[in-house]
Amino acid sequence: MDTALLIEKFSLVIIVFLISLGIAAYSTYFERKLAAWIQDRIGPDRAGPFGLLQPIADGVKMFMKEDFIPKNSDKWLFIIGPGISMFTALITSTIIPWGPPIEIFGRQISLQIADFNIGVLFIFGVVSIGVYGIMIGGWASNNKYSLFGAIRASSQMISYELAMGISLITIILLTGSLSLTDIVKSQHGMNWNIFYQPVCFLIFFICSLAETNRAPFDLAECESELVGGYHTEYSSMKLGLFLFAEYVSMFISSALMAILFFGGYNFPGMDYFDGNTLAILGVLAFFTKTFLFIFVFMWIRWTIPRFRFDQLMHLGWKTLIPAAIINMLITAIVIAFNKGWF
Amino acid sequence: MNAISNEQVLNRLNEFFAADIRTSDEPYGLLTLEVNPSKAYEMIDWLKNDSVLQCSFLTNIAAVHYPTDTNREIAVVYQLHSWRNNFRLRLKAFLPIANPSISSIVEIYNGANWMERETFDFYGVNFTGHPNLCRILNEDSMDYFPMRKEFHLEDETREDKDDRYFGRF
Amino acid sequence: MESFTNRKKVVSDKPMTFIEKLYLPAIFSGMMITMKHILKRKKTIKYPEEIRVFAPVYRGQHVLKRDEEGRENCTACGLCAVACPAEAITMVADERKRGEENLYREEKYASTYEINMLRCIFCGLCEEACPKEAIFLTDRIVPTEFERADFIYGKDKLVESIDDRIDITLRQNTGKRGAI
Amino acid sequence: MEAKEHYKANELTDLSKDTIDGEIATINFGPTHPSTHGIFQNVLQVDGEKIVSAEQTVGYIHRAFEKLAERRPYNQITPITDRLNYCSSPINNIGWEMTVEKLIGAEIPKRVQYMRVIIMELARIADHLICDSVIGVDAGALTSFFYPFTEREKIYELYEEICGARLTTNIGRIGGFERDFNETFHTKLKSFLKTFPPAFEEFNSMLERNRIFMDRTKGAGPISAERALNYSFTGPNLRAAGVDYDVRVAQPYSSYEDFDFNIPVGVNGDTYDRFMVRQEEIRQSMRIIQQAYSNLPEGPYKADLPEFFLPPKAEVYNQMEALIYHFKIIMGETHIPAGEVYHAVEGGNGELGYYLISDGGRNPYRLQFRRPCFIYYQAYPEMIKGMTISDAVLTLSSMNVIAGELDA
Amino acid sequence: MGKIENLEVINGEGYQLTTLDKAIGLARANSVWPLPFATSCCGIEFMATMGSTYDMSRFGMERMSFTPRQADLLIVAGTISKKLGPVLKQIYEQMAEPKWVLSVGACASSGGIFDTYSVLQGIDRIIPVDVYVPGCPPRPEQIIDGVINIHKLVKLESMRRRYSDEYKHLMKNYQIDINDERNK
Repeated sequence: MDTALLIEKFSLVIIVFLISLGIAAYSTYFERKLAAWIQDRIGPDRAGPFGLLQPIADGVKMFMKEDFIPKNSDKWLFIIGPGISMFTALITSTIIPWGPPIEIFGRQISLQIADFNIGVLFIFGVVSIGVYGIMIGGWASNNKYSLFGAIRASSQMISYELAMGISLITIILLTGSLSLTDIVKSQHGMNWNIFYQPVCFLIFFICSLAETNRAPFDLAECESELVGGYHTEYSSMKLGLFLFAEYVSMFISSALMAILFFGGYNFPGMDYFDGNTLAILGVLAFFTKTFLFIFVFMWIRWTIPRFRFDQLMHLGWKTLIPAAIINMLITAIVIAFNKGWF
Repeated sequence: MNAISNEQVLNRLNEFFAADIRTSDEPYGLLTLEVNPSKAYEMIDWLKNDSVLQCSFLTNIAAVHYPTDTNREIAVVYQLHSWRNNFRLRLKAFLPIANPSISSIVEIYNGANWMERETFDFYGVNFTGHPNLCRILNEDSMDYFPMRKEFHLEDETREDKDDRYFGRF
Repeated sequence: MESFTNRKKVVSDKPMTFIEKLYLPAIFSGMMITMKHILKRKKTIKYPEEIRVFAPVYRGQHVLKRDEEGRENCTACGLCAVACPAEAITMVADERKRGEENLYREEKYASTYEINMLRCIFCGLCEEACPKEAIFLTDRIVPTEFERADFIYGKDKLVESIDDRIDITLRQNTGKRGAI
Repeated sequence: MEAKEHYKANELTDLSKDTIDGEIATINFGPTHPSTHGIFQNVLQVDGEKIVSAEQTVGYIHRAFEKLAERRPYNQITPITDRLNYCSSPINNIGWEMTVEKLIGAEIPKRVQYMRVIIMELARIADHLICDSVIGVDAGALTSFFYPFTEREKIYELYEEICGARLTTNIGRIGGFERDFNETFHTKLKSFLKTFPPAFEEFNSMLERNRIFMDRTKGAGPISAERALNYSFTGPNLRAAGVDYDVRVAQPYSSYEDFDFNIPVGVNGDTYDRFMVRQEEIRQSMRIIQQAYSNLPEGPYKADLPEFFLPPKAEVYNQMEALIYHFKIIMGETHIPAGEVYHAVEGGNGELGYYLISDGGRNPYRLQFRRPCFIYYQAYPEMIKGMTISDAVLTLSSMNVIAGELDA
Repeated sequence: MGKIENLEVINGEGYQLTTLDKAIGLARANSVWPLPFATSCCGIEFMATMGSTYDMSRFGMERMSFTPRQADLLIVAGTISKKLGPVLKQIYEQMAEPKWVLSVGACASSGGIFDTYSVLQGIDRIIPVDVYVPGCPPRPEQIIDGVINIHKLVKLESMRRRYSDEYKHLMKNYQIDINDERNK
């Protein structure tokens, strides 16, 4: 194996890992600030300038807090739960194409840890493991609120994954590939999928909200009903992992939306640039889009009320899945017409 | 919405319950009747369904402790309200403290449930026929009825007050 | 149910229109409202740095006033203690000795005057009860403490110091019981 | 019932099924559950998410108000009433003062009555704002908590100008107010009248016609008018069930007969109706305040009651008679007639009644508060039976159960 | 603030806090997650403190932890009756170390106006209280003052407070077993 490739990939892994964590940490800060602004407040401003050290303070505090395991809980599962959540949230970042290839020391480096040719399937595979973290954690806590949260989370994820998957088939039909790299490449310039598939985007967006357990689908942990939901019994860094995983997966979902529908690192007028300039601008474009989605996620959370559990199921099974299927059929027919199959 | 005068109400009641109304009074314009405790249930039931009076709303149930009135120490006070005729009516039933027992009116008004439990909690009035007559506000382990006049209000365990200053020798 | 009055107004019988059934319009209009608030000026008062103006009649920490010559007004009549619903005021009366005329205005004074600030509910009844203009509530807030014992405010904390008088004229001039 | 059908349409499982096939779990809501907004306990028996039965435990902040009132002179009871329904303390204060005034047969000047109306309606707005914002929070719209609270702060400022406190106001005295409305109050009230309606409508528009919110609240915890009456409901919760009973109209006090306002009523008595009724009541309260304020008569801010209303301080120092009254009032030595009075006001949650028995002594012989919360909260298990846990939470917050009033 | 020095002695580590301790204290002080045990009137003022005008989130405190496991600061706001006392104690025991208690308002601190048979005359009879806030209810300013005082304590609190003898002694006085597994 090529040592240079190993080093390259290893440093990329570290960088992506750190960036994901950093963005997740600062998402918490940004969420608090945004919530405050929406609510006519100013938000955290004591820890460091403008409260910028707030996430670090939170992290340190959680690290130093007493870590205990309830007596009647299943000890190992209790520990594994948050681990799975965090692991699955982070592992998705491996196949995200962060930008166009960059050239360092004469090497062409692709800004993607691994380019699977089944990237989309990989994401679905990993995300569906993610629910186990919540489920195991909630079940192991031996607390009824946790159990309710876990059950809600798992049934919600299963239902919404279906609609999400079906809606994505249209994108795969359009591109003709399961690889994220190909999907991004096919959206060169302003040739973004959103212009062809707005309905599909809407479905995907709603499902992402549900998949990441964000409002208005935050039933698994809704404070007013289930106290803390699946993490009621968790304290210290285990709780931190759960909370972190939520933000990481929000980041990844936003990145996915940028890739699938908004052209990833493509931006209008990209043909005028090449080489490393293009790479840097591409990365910037990608992150701008991602942050925009993170902002929308938060904006929604602080605006609208949440669903009731049965209404959530109702929306998932009776509205989103049929809509996704119809959308898929129409797209398939249109594509077939264009290719002259009929 | 024409109000009935207290006199008319009393006359109407006297037609049916003349023997059970012991005294009647009108403090501050509110007709107050002292009734035979054993007939209280029947009267309230009748008042609710009577087509003329339509006294169909139970405002509250309270009890009062008169330690000096021998054999009628505890008064249970029912306040009824007729929205149709816009008059209020107060029924009092005096009970001996040795056996303060009166029929529960939960069957007539579901809302009486907690009011009766509260009255039991405070005064120990035994509402016979109540589905779940137990303490409601105080701890179950409490062994007295705190609103009776002979019991102290103050918490005996506080340390930051000097009883001498507040007339509690 | 038939109505008892002619003022009835049914408020919740509007059926959902088709547009409302689509979820999105209401969500968007809600999001527009919140967006408007993001851009608005913030209403927060950063407390320890900025201090909100209290009403002059605010019922905060008590003060035992001195008169113009610096003598304590309180004559230990005990009315404030009687008027206190929380029974937070205790006092011991003492007779003014010769040579103390510059300290106490009346022949009787309170040698001990204690308010238990943890019991106090700041209802202002003591201020009303005082016939000697001795006790007033002020618009200062009572500081928080670490120990319970620190909340027994004796004369050292209650009586205003001669050099640092507490101005309560604003409070008296707000029309309280026709003080003007 | 329409509400039930609506509910069924939103439900995947069939609610009419009486037999329970699953296992029944017990969950404890409270005493410190975030949905209780106070301290009381609901033990729910649930089959999945469906509630099979519920039982409440109350009394966690029982403070023995009624016993306390038997040990305090009349003027010291006002601060105690503050703590009944602490979201709208001025209504409790003024209701109590009016009870005593009724007992002693005092004649209250028109200006005082109008001032009281203004203060009480402000308090009603403050009370309903809390309840409605909390419904929003429990439905998940966290921001809807903050906008009304900013408006509440303005009401607090208004209280503060008159009485010097924000929440537990101890406002007013037997016979009137402790001071007249001052200049700052007038300015602030005028600006409040101008700025509040748009801010309120903005808050309203975030929830009122939002389908998510409507779906959540419609059909949640309904109660029919007959059942509500049987449970002695009063106030917004009863009006939501469609009964237009309001103490302010049925038995007007403090000149409420002078004002033109509507009684908002709902249809199904569910959470949405309760929310809507409260929202409309806020608008009606604004109307009343506007009418009362623009017609505020001239005159004294207190009744001529030398035996009960403390004389001006200046007179206390100079006039023997005033000094004697001052001491008599504070020591509670004034003549109080023996008798029994029931007086009811329309509190934030319904008919707030004071049943006062006086034996002529310094303290009331017996004072019973008719606390609307305590009475209607007992219907809660019936209302949430067959609903989901989420509905139970919303029903609870829309019933506006205030722990202070519940447990007294 | 003469009391802080004394409290530092109670913490057992002496006057010399290490740099690490200081950093941790600083971090903790900026991230105190409150558990609002709001029972009555003070709860409404506490809500006002959370509201836009006062905004407790400036201190990094907007995340309410209604589950005791995750909370650092128990804010007891409102009357605690004798019936509720055991519940409060249980909540306190369930909280993870390090934990602090802020007693807001007259009722929680001393019983206040309610010197009655059913009200606990001060929560310091069942759990240790770090800071008392007077007032009935306190203004939001006072609650924030209390929180700032809590912060002062938190900054001085050493990492190992749980194992110090003084702390064990204090807990023993309150009959709280710190080695208990604390199951619900």
